Amino acid sequence: MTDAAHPGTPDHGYSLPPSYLGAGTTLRSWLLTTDHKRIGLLYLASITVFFLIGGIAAAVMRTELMTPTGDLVSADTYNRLFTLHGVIMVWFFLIPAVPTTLGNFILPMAIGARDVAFPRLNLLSWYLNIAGGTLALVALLLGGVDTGWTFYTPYSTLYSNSYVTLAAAGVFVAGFSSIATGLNFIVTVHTQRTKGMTWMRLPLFVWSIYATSIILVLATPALAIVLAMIVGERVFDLGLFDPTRGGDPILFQHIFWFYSHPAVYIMILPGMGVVTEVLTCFSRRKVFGYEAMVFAILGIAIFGFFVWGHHMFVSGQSTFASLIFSLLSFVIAVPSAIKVFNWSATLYGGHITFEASMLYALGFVGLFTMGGLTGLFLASVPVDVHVTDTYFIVAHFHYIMVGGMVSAFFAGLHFWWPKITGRMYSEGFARAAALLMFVGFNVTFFPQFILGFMGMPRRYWSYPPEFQILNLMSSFGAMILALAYALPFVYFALSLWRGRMAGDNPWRATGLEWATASPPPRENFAEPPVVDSAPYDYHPAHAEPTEREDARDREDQDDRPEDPR
Amino acid sequence: MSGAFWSRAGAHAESFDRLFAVLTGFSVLILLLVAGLIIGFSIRFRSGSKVTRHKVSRLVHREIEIGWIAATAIVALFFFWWTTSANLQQAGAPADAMEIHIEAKQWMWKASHPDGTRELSTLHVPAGRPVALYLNSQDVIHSFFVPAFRLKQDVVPGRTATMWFEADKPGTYPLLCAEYCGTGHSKMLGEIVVMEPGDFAAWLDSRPEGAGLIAAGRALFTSAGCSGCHAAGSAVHAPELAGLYGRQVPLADGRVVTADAAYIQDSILLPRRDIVAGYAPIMPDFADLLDEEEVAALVAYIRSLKGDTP
Amino acid sequence: MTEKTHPGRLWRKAALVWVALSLALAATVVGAYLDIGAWKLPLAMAIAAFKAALVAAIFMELTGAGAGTRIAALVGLLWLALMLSLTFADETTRAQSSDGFTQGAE
Amino acid sequence: MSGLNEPFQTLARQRGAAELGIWIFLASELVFFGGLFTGYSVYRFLYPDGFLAAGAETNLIIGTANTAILLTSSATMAVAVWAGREGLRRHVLWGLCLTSLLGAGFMVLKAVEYAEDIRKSLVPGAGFALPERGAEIFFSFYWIMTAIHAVHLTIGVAAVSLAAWRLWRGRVDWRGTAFLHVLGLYWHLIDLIWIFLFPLLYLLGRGG
Repeated sequence: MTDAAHPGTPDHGYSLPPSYLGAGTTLRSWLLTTDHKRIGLLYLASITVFFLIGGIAAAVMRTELMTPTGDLVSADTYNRLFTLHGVIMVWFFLIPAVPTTLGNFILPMAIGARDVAFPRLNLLSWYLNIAGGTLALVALLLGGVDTGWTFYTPYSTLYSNSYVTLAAAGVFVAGFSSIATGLNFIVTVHTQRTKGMTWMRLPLFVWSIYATSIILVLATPALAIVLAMIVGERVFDLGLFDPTRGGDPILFQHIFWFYSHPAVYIMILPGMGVVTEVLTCFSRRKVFGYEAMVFAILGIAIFGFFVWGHHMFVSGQSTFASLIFSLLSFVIAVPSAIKVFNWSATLYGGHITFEASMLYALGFVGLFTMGGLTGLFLASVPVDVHVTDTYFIVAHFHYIMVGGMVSAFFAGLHFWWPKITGRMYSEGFARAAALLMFVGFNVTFFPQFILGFMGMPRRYWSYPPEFQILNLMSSFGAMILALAYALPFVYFALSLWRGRMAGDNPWRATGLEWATASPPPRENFAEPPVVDSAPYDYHPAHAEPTEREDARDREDQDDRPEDPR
Repeated sequence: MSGAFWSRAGAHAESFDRLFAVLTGFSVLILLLVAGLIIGFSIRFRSGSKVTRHKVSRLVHREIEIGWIAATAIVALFFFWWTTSANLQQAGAPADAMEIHIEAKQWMWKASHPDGTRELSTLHVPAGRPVALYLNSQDVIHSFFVPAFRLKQDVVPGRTATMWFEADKPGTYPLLCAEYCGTGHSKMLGEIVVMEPGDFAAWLDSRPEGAGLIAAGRALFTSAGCSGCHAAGSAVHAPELAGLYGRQVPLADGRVVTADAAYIQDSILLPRRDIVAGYAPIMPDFADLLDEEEVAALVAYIRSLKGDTP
Repeated sequence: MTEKTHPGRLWRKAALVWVALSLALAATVVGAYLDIGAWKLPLAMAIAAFKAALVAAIFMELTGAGAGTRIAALVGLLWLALMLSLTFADETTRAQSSDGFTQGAE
Repeated sequence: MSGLNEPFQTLARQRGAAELGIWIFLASELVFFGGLFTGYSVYRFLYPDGFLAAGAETNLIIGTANTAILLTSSATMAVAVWAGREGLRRHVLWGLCLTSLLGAGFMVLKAVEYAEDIRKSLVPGAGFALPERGAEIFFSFYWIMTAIHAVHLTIGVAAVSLAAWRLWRGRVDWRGTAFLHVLGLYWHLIDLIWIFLFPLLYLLGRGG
């Protein structure tokens, strides 16, 4: 991040204090900062590095899977690759991504605060994440882990001789980073809201980060304890899950999934918040059913803790428990469905423009719908019995994680990039990347639904020849996706040097973060803003945007690229 | 492998495919609805389009909202009811099911038929007859997955997993391991060979006269020294085993237990735990003398001892 | 600041609660030796809950705490109960197919 | 008014935020120990006899003494917090020192108990003493639960002693802040966890 000081943008009557980027340019001022905006950028840098590492592992796996026989890497290397892909992507990219980068940067500003409640804890959270990441990378470099990111016993405790203990320690430390961030955000939303920002006036992005923080705080400890138990069994030979001494490996799965299912909601909820902000801004409409959206977010967060058993329908779980979890899993599909319908309804009667972040958001709604609908398949016991542990599951969670969450992350990154850097990126380039990512994604992961139905199991180094065509398609799609992920690096970097000055509010959005300079000063606001209306107030409730107002919108956008009529 | 992965073999597979088709249809419908709404609204209400934007009253908002919340909830519960009832109908294996034992070991499947015939990585079953599988793992969690039957069952070490199927169409169907179990996970393949009942019987007879499980148990009963005390004419005062299976056994500490398979197995492995009333605890501990299969054979033999024969 | 209360009052208040806790401790140890069979665990848990409530209410000043704080404490307990109950829903209702083999699935 | 840090305008709001923050952390600790309590309860259900046999082997005297110590330390910690609110510096110091001493005493007794357990080879693994099925699982949980609790207690003793030292040297402006309250809440949580650990690990398998 270059630190060219940005003078206050020309159209400000008074000169603002220098932006947060200008406040201190030494390495020390970055590494010891307690400014939530800088910590957000530190996280942006670290998750980008982890995203690359996880992506490389995925690329090698997809290349290996082009041929039925394992001829690129050995079976052990392949097992270490998919474990690395899982561990790095889940704990060091998907979970931290939106909350710690966009959340850290935007949440305090969106509620009109000067900073998060515990700034020093916020910095500690980043260092814990880096410490955990380093431990995990050291485990990788020394020889990697071959248990899968789920660490199922007794393989992870008794039969794997890879660096399970080191990797578990890394994730354990990173877990406390999640708890620290979650705790920080909850207290921030409770105590740092500006005057007039009541609970029901909070932007839905803030609601989604708040709900995610609740899950972060209540779920992550279960992961911490189950990893501690694995280390306890490996290092001290405790008989916690050891079947030869009467232990029950399924108990491990219970405590693990008690964390890991809410964890998938940690990954998707922030994405939902970002999409709501983007859809409302670029369709110039209030969100459809604000209260329903809030209760849907809270419903997903709380109900997410009741459904973990659907991961264990075939593991030997009792029929009684499986049916309870099946019912609860069907019920939790309802809030997700509400959100999808409300997003679609938000577009009704709008003035929709198709900036890059809008394309990502629309892509999110489509792909998340497919991911969610396949979730219905997995909630029903007999269907799950056939498709679980196959590529149907791989496709399902990639539709939600990559199709949903990564699209939303890119939507948010594009939406707030002008606010973070004060510069505009090249719109055309970004739209091309968005479309390419949408195409590449579907070509990569849709064939995997069919592979799963045909019965190709997960984590297979070599597979029967019948599956080769679909795997080839998937690998070809992965190349497009890799290219699509590379493009943003290019035009975002270019925007830092040659990007147009963004001005305070390039998208004319209504969030509080847009009411201050871009990039914002260290204290976010010259004086604390006062809120007097509901969020997304794009058109005063009664007035319809007249033709003239529409035309005026057109002019003051000066050289905004003309819209495709 | 003649039976392609797509193929179906058995009533369960048919009912599964109906379920899967309906769910797919419903999902495509919802996807088209959502995509249609998004694309439709995006085109109709794009910025600068001349169409008039009607103001939707708050009441209509609320009605639409409640409308699709209720619709989603009803559809969700309907699917739950339908899939659960389908699941419960086939939960338990029919009584006359043929009992086969599967041993999962790191990276191979071993099957043993009731009459003792053993197979490695393949399983021959008669068509049109329910087959109940009892699965044990000797190391990590594996998963017995036959895509053509649309069935899989994790095999957790330390517990016996059960599943059952009834294949109607003869053919060879691939068997795969679906739960990650280490280096050879993707090599742990096998075949289920479904044969006409007649061919199956012929195949069974043609198998080399391997010691049946019960026959192996009878041989072990003497070779391991059990007959020394437990045979009818032995001088040692030891509990009578004939007709033991299923009987109520009074124990020295006053408890009364039913002699099921677990009791017999534990009495062999941990003799001092449940001492039969009126007998001295003199039985040696066999835990490290016999391996799991030999104990299973002894238990099968003791279970087969009817009241009359010694 | 309120006028300085006499320090002794604080020690006496704490000592009072301490006595109650110690009595409960004695009771639970004695309870362990009673021949009440299956009631031992519920009794021990009840006494432990009483001690915990005492510590939480008075020492941790949960009674006087703000709404958010009390909700956080309650949610912690609820999630603990949730993990226990749904895990037990599975562990206690598994078909008892023993380590050996059974005739026909129960 | 020192002791006020960064984003807060008034001490009252800062206290409220700190209290809410620590209680959220305590809720996460409940779920953390909850994983262990879940494991313990499931296995106690699966192997009642093994657990009873193993429970009789734990040292009740040290267990009871340790419980008494922790209950007392909670009382002294509470006094420190209340005295802090009243600004009675000397009593705060007395409370903190007594608390950390009692905590250290707990650790000493714990070490003695662990040594005895190791001598009686109650350590899960190859040479485990008890034959009953499930007894080894009981002791696996005994070791992991008491060890993790001891780690929390060590952090507690260190924090309280550090607080007492900095207070004594006048290096922390605690008046009006939630510093002591937060420290006290963490300490009381350690006591709460032990209140439940004690009956589960020490009281079963006793008497008739």
